[in-house]
Amino acid sequence: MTTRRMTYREAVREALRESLTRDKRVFLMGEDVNRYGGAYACSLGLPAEFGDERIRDAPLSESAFVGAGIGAALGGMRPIVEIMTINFSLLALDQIVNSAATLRHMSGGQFSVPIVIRMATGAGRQLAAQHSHSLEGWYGHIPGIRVLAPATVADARGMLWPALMNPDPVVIMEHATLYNEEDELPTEGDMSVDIGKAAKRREGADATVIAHSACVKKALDAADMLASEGINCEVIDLRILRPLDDETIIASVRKTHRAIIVDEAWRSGSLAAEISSRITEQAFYDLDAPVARVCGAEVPIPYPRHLELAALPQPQSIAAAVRKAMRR
Amino acid sequence: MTTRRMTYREAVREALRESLTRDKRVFLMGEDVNRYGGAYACSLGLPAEFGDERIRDAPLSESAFVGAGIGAALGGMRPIVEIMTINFSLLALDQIVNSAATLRHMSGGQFSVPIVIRMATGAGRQLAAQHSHSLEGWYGHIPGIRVLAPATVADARGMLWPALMNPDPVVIMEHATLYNEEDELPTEGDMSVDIGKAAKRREGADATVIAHSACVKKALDAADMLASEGINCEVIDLRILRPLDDETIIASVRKTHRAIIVDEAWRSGSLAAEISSRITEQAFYDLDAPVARVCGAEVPIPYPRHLELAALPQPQSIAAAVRKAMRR
Amino acid sequence: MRNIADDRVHLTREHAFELLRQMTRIRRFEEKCAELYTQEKIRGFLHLYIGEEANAVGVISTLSEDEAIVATYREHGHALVRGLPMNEVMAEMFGKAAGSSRGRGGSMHIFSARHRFFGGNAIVAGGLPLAVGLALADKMVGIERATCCFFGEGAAAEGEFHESLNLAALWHLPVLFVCENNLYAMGTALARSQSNPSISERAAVYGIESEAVDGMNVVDVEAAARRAVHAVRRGEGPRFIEAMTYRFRAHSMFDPDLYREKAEIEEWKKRDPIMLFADWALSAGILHQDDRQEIEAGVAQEIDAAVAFAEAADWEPVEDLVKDVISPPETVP
Amino acid sequence: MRNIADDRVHLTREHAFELLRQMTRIRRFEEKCAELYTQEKIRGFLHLYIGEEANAVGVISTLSEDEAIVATYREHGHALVRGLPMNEVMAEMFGKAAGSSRGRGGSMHIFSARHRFFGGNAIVAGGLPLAVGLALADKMVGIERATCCFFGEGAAAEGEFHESLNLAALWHLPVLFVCENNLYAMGTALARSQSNPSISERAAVYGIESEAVDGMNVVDVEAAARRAVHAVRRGEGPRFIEAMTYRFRAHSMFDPDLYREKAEIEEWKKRDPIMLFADWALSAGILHQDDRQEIEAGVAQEIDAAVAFAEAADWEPVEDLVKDVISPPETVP
Ligand SMILES: Cc1ncc(C[n+]2csc(CCOP(=O)(O)OP(=O)(O)O)c2C)c(N)n1
Ligand SMILES: Cc1ncc(C[n+]2csc(CCOP(=O)(O)OP(=O)(O)O)c2C)c(N)n1
Ligand SMILES: [Mg+2]
Ligand SMILES: [Mg+2]
Repeated sequence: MTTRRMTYREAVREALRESLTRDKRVFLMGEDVNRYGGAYACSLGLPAEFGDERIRDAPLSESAFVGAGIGAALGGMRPIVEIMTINFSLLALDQIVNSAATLRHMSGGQFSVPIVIRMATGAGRQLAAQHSHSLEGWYGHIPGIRVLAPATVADARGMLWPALMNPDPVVIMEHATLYNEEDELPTEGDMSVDIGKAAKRREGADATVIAHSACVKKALDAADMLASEGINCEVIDLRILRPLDDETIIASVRKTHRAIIVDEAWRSGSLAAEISSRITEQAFYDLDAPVARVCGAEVPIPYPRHLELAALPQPQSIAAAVRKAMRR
Repeated sequence: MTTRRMTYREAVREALRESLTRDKRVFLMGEDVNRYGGAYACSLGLPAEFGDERIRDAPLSESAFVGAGIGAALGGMRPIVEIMTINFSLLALDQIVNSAATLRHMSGGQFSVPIVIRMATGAGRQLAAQHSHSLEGWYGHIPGIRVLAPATVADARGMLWPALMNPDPVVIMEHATLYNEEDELPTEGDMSVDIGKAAKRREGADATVIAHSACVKKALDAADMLASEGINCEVIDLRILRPLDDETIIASVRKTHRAIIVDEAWRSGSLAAEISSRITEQAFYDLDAPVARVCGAEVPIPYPRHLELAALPQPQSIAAAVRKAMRR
Repeated sequence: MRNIADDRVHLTREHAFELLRQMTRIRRFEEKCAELYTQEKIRGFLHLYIGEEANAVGVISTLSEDEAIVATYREHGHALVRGLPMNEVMAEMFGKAAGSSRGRGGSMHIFSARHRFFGGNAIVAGGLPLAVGLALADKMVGIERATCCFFGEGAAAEGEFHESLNLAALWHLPVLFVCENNLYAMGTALARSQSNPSISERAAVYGIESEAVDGMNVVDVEAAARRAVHAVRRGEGPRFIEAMTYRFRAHSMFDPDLYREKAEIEEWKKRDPIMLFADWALSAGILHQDDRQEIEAGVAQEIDAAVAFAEAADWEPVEDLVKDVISPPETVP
Repeated sequence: MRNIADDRVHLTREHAFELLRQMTRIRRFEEKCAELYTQEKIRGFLHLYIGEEANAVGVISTLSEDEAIVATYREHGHALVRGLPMNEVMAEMFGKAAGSSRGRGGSMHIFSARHRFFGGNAIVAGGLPLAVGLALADKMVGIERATCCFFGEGAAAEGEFHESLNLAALWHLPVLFVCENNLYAMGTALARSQSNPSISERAAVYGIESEAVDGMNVVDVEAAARRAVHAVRRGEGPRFIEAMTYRFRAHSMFDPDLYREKAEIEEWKKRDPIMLFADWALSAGILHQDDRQEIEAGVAQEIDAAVAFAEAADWEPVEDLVKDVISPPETVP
């Protein structure tokens, strides 16, 4: 199989191109997706291929254009709505929670809302308190939607099309620090991935480290560090934040007897808390150590580099938590 | 000590009256607080005492009037902003998260935002999917704010004044099913309560049931049922949802060795998950059974009574979870 | 549906009969609902439309069957005029599985996919973006039809009103916005909530052609709607109608209605849209006293049947509690 | 501060000197920042104000010291004119503890309580409700002063614009809204984002007296601001100024600026507010060539000092990471 190297950004762009090509009902809508090319340049070049109607610049009005996406989905389209970052999605939460996530049930199953909402998320770029949120846990709390977090180039490439074909609203969280990551992808064939299962990114027997999005790489780095100390971590990439793939998580914890959850979000009320409780509920008697969490500090992310680094999980802090669980 | 009987609603009203009387900087602002008397009649009669300026009807514009409350707090006032229900607070989350909760830190500690935001919350009144949210867990995730959940008439009466005197933004969640609850309160004296500690509402040795808001009563009812079976539950009322009072929770679990958390919210990503993880982290070796959760079903709350009842924790389901933890 | 290519209202006997019949259906249906509410057959919130019937009837009678409607929690009237069977609507009010939303929604969330009736939105102004999106879908696909969005004047203070009107105007979308200005948002009078109380003036500033109309006069409403909907269909972009109306009842069954003068209500009741239209049609000789009786009798029968239907209908089994939260697994790739 | 009771702009030599000096300070400061950004001394987002200086200078020179200012992420200029020491602003850009927000905020979040400078808001339109609230506080307490709120034309599409203007007008609050219309919101041209591109027309519909002004002409801006701010102080309610301006640089340092023609930028550069004003003041004999040199020399010195200060300043200790998230325990009841 031949492969080619591409960035996460290029993978997103290619996934957009594929979707726009395969299905006439698909269009991309959001702030600066057209003339600017997308705040993270994901849609750069697409207007020339697909025109202004299908690569649709929206005014600064998150609630209305997300709601319009929901309406368009009700009307038979397959909109991809880009919210520039998760920080601004606060302005659209009413539409997401009270319309997109709720319409199917509230109507007794009559309506589907096949919208995909993409947003850049996370901290790590010194953008300070209002531009560094990790609210994945909030989204993971909402029944009626599916939440995806592609951590790899392959997932960035392969999650969009199945998300669009899913009849329910799907939120895709793209961590802003990942866009420049590179990887090899096959040159040909169907790039679609399963949007139901977590992935084992590393096999190990001693402890299970569970992470998602940008933290997966940090977990893998920690696992590398620990390997040299004789500790073999299994690393699980959640991939799907709602519904969580309990099976993969629990099977791994049953094997390793230790779980460390890594989550960039503020610790209290994070997604990590949910995973921790599920492990306790489902594998309590398999545990050799309390489930541990390595989370973001509970602070609006500060601007300076050293403070931002300290506020976020790092390979060192992950490794330390694993060692503690191993009583080393 | 003489006492008098009053409802939770009257307690809120009296607390409002006290605050407006004690401090000229206090005013109440929100939809229908004046002419209508408040959607839950909490401010009925207050306009005659305090005038239209201080009992201020706001247009339907949650983002702007919550933001205006934040601005007024920055400008030296002590606003109480009423958001009619938590459901509509989705429209104001940007102001709450990105301004109220963040300004102190983002400005390097220069500003305080002494605002109190009250909102009715919860399900149980057959108001269906868009009017039955329990998003306390979301609020509990935000650093920079304090979140209170008065479950008793005394707390409804006593939390407002200390909340106003707290220099940080405080969110008070009033469960809509509690307004008609009655209790005896002292006729005289300072009604203020500690807004830092959870409360033990019932002593017991066999299991700790942790609840907040409207679920406290359900937990107590379950405890009554179980008492007749020889199971003695300790019931903790969280009272403060952020910051959580770990000390009280952990001390109780250390004593009973079993914890059952009751939370009306959707199970995944609920506040209950946070409490469960904390217990695991801090009292793992004291546990005789996995920490259990009794939560809301993961469904936009349906309208019919039988389905709504089934969607929410009930004394029966709480008791069942306790029995399970006791291996009965 | 009858020919609607013409801008003028043709008050044939048939049409007048239908207008009166529809208004009467809404009125009697809701009176019944109020009664059922006190019997605790209907629970939760119940927002009556009594006094405002001319708006739903006038506007919806100009729409073709496939033109989408988005409404609010005060939508029973709109649902009935749109053609949802009264049985289904009543069963929904009861929360029965035979209801138009399988009972999940109740009074505030009446939906019908086959009638392109998109509810039933209980978040004030929450429906406007949806209507914009439905119209966007039509425009992108090239279907020439209008999407009609109803909301109250209180909604015009919300940010979503502003954002949605801008989107619709900017993109020349085929939306007909209908603001039912009943002067109150719960207990808040218009003048106490909006610096410029003319909603149509405010809509016009986005470049949307706007018109204020007497919402107590069904013929006026229909005429305005007809002009507007034709323009929308012709691709002239969105239109805006502000219908000046009044609710005779309290905001909801919980509302003690303390914020307005009884005299004000009585004054408006003199302009009862049903009475006004019936009197006029009778005096103009278009309808006869018999017609009124025929209508009332027919409506009474329909309502009795609907109540019986709703009473007899089944509850959803409790085992199905979490059904229809997401789509069934077999439909997911 | 000088007497500001008068509506007219008095272009004394001193005042002209000060206007030019302030504009020059901003320009040179930001040019330096751009340089420091490429050196990675300044990180994150950096939004330059170059080309728009006449607005901050013209407006803020009419405000008294205790009149609050709310601005956006493009606020370095506003902070400097308001009187925040350049040392503190530069240290903030570096993220140092001596910065105006102890380094926590960086370029987008400059705050100063003692200057009543309320930032530094990086959520588009997020500052408008805050300004409304600050004005509400003043009005309730009976202090007669204005609160001044700056934002871009892109913000005018957001719901918060609409909601805030309505509140301010409805409650007759002493707010001066200043929309800096630089024709682009990131890469989106005004005409592609707003159905009615006249922001002042849209403000007027709320009943707010509004004026569009040449934002490249500092004297025009000051004159308009002076009229407006006096009206606001007199209790006439809010005023709105739309300043027509242009940013010469990209939106932020990340922006490749592909969405507009180079020729358009060049055209606007001919209307450089500093050049225009300096040329005019020189030709009118109000200022002399020496003044310009004096200004440039003084500004260069101030900037050098600020950079040295920022370089030498300390980082916050990492142990203080979670400081100032909530108030210290001793202040909590
Ligand atoms: C966003 C939001 N805020 C508040 C409410 C509570 N509420 C329900 S109806 C209503 C009044 C709405 O008035 P209007 O838009 O004029 O419609 P009307 O009820 O008069 O038909 C209010 C405040 C709500 N449902 N949604
Ligand atoms: C609510 C929100 N949406 C999107 C953004 C991203 N963003 C930052 S600045 C900007 C453009 C704002 O344009 P305008 O209001 O005209 O101000 P200008 O940058 O031109 O000064 C955008 C889209 C944001 N910060 N906040
Ligand atoms: Mg109304
Ligand atoms: Mg701009």
